[in-house]
Amino acid sequence: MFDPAVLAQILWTGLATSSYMVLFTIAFSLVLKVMKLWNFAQAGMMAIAFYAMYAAVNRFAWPTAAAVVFGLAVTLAATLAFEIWGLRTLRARRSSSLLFFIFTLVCSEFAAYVLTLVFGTEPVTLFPEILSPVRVIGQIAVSDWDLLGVGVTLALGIALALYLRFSRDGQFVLAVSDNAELAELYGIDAKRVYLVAFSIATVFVCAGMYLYGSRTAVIPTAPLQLMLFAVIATLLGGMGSVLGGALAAVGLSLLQSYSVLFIPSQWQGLILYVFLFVTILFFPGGVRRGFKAA
Amino acid sequence: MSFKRRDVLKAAAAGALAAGLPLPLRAQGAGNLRFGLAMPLTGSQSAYGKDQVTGAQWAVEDINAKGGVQGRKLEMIVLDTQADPQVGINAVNRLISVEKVPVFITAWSAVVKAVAPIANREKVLELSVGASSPDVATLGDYVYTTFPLADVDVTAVARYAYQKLGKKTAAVLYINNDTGVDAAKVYREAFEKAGGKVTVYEAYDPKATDYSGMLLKLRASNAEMVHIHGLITDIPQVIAQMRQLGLKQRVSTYSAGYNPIIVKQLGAAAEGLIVTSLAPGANDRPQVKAYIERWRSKEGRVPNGLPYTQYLYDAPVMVAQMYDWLLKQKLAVNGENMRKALLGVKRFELPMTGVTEVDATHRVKKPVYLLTVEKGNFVPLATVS
Amino acid sequence: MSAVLHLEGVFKHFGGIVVADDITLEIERGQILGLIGPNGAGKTSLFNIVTGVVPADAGDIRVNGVSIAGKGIHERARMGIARTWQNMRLFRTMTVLENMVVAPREYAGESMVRLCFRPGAVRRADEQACEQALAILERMQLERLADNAVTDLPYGQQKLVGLARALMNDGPCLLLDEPMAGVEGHAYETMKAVVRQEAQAGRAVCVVEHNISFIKDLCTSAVFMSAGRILERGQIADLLASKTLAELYFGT
Amino acid sequence: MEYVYSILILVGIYVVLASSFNLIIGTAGLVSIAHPIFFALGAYTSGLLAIHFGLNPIAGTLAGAAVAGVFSLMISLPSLRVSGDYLLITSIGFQLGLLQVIKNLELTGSQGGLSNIPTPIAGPERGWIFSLVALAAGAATVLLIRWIVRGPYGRAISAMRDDELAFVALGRDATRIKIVIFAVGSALAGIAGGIYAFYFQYLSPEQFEILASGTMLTMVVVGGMGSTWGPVVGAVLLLALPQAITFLRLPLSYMAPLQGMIFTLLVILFLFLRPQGLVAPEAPAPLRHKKQ
Repeated sequence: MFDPAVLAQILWTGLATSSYMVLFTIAFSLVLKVMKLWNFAQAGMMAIAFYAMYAAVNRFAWPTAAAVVFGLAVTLAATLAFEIWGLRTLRARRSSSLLFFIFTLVCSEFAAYVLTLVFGTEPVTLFPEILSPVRVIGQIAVSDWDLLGVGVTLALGIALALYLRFSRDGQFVLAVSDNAELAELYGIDAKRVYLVAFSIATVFVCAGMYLYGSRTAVIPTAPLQLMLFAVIATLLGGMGSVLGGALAAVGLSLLQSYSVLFIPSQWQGLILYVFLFVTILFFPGGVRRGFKAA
Repeated sequence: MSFKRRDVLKAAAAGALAAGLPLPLRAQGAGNLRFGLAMPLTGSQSAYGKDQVTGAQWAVEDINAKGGVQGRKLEMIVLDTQADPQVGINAVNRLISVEKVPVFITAWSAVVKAVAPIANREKVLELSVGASSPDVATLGDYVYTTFPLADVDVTAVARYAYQKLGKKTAAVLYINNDTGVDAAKVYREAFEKAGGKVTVYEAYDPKATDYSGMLLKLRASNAEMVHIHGLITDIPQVIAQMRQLGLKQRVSTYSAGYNPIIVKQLGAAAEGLIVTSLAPGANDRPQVKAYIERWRSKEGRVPNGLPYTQYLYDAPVMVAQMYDWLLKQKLAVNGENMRKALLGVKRFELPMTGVTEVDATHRVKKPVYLLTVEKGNFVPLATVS
Repeated sequence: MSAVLHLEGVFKHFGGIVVADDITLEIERGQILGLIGPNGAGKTSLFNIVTGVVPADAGDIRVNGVSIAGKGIHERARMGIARTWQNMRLFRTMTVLENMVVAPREYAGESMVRLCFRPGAVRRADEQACEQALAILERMQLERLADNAVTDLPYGQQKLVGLARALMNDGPCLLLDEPMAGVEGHAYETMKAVVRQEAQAGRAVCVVEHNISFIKDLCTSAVFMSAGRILERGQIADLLASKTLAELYFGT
Repeated sequence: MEYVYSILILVGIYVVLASSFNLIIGTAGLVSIAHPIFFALGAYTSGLLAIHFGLNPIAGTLAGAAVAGVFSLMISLPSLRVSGDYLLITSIGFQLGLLQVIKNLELTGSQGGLSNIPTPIAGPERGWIFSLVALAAGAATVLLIRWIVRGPYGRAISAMRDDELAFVALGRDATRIKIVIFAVGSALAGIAGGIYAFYFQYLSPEQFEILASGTMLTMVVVGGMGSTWGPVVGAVLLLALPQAITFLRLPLSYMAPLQGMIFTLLVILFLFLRPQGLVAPEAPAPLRHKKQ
């Protein structure tokens, strides 16, 4: 069981499977870092992204590329509306974190209900077939989906890093996430930066849902569960550290993949929460590092 | 039957509630023989629930078209459960206290279990049609199933794998929920009792999407047969990842796998998959053939979960036979007597699923039909009785 | 006579900044010690260390000979260290009297057990606290404002309420953080009189204050702090006469 | 009638839940959303004790309350040192983690839920007796919380909420107050759980998920956070609303999602148009003294 080929196979498949989790976590922790917002509406964004692409592929019979663009456009529109007509008002009122929590969660629920009304509740995959071609490299089976997942995640991750590091807007994003008030004093428009951050998050959400939905069946309420993983990864990765969150997502995924070798499989789902508990109980300071209390 | 009646009712009830008034007495359909049906009409299971309700509605129409029961019409009251225990409890409360039905039909284990206390308490007969969890048999005096419990078909698949396919070792992969956990135990026991050995016994989380760890354990074990007991959302994924890892063992599953979606999602990878059906197919019974034709002509498709809809078609027929017994014995229409009627008739001759015998253990015995995927179609493999 | 409040070798730093460097000092019964020095000298930090808001890195603090090291903020308060705050920190949504009633060393109403099983005792304690509070307010000529919301009061009177609330704690130590900042006229005189009375009643008082005339009027002795260190201690007049200190304090 | 009774019982249970939740988040200002898990602990404890030891419902419900109260320490002790957003996320983790354990234990019926909980009362009186018990529990909770909030303890709580540091520096033990409030609020949720278990006789882990947090939170916020009667109004309104929506005569497949949409939209509207909720917070009882 512990021969290198097996371990390597688990490593590869685990990495590939973690790809969409990483994308969701990056989206979640970026929003947290920049806006100090636990954006539970991300589940709604995820659901909208998936069903927009699903409609384009299966109802309008559009080519894949067009479907992805359509998904991006619809999700972006919904997200920006959410920011402009929703969050801005709450922010202006200095609402409590509970109100933000309710608002974001209820937005997700609302999206799920609307989508249920339109698409029903049957589980559907993005494309009719979920099997993707496989090649064996070394002794390891590598599917096209694996390659796409890892490739897209790496490409988007690197693009985000470069964007934040080198572009002017990226610098603004960093400045605002560091200290929004100070940044405004220096003439940076925080509102605009928030829109930029949400746009970036939209791209990651759409990419993640494309990967997830082309392999697994989705129902309108499924993204809520998916998002909770991102929340936990964000928490463990040091709140507000995007890279930390992404690494935590990879680590947690791999841990779940490997754990089958060590502990009874029915307890696997619990590993995530055990980690969360240990962190909360023993390193309350540790996870708060890098998190600026609002 | 349309749903409109129910909506009026619901509105009336809500109106009464809002006004703080007791519910008004409604005019009863003159002498109709009433029973309830609580199924998921919305929610994640509605695709199955709606088709099953359709089956039951056709049965009621057919019975009434032939003159009903001793000249009286059968009347079915349909309520939504969303396959959710909470909603189910509300629905059944309504069926019993507002609609005053002596018997109701329901499905989905969570709902069947949740409403069982109400049936026992109010002495109203609950017929479970479709919940397969073995503990359905132990839910109380007023809860009976007309559907064989999981042990029946899973045992049949396990025995078949050892005895007919000659597989000496098997792997059991199951979803970690009540469906999977119970069935996996049954498979292991049956396979080992037949003489085989279960070398891999692994559960996976309902939320999991990566099964490679579990599948590599399977690869290391070299089990000759694989039984997957999950849901229609994850069975195709497990098989897909299995094939992608180069695992070529023959796979069996249970009735959830008897679904064209699996073939669509897996393509060639579905070949050889063994599934079960607890209801006879078109070739086994002419009535079933006609029934499928009826679906094709009326709805333009085959129903989701065909075998389940067959059982649902048969359920009102059972109710009609029970009413018939009750009227002949000149007993009052209530839940207690309905239970007597069920045990009194005991042996039901049913159009879609054949003979059903209800026994004191709250179980039913039925033959199991095994099917396999060949060139993208489900074809009969064997019948195990 | 042993000191009421005794600090020995207290040390505290935040990163590279040392806010208390080997501070040793004593305050006796009836003494009013002035704590002076430029902004950022570590005067308020010293109060925070003594009250436990900020834990010291090293050194020992004793109240009437008992070490309070390792004790929490509320425990120190109950051992008799009362303090006021530079910006008062009154309870905004409450009246003057309510602000004071929650402030005695022992507040019976904070124990759910006592509330449930000895409601009479709690009520009596509450009444007693009310009487005590009204007596203090009377001394400050504020008793008619007892039922006013604190936020309705002018600034000077709010400062007085801050002191009044601290006085509900009848412990041996009283730490006053800039009691005079922004206070003028009648309130100023009241403040001075009350502080003096408290010292005469036997409390050890320590005042951080920039208002030199207030210090001169009240304090018998003073300590001059700069950059976390005690540079000089002694009679107030001597300290004020020192040229180096004046330079440090007022700048050049 | 059973239908009306079951709604009255839900009203009673949710009044307990919303009021006790409000005590934690509104009155004491502790940002936790894990309330459903204490509801679950009470329900599972009393259900299991009744199944395995035949414990009578009153003792069982009290045991459930005790277990919920004790478990609340697991979240309050480590996380009260920190507050705000961090506590919020901690509480989510606590809730989902514990729920995962419940879903995995055979003792608690795993994912399939806990069935066969015996009922203490059978027969036609059951409905109204349970309604009475549930409504009485709701009323008792409201009165208890009103007594806490308007008395000396409430004075301490509002001082703590105004300025915690100043409060502590007066010698008050804020941590103990928070722990006690958390435990009292959670124990009340446990009582609601006991009533729920004995009436419905079936528990499913699904009903204590994060969406349940959302529902309870909505009741508190719509009703008016920090006010004594707000959560009562919120609970009644949010339970009655879905029933009222059934007035619209719509095809069934549209009914459920539409009901959800209207429901969530109303919450959103409330958040924007009346963020303080329907009922304003009640002032504590004025201090009486001789000079008045």
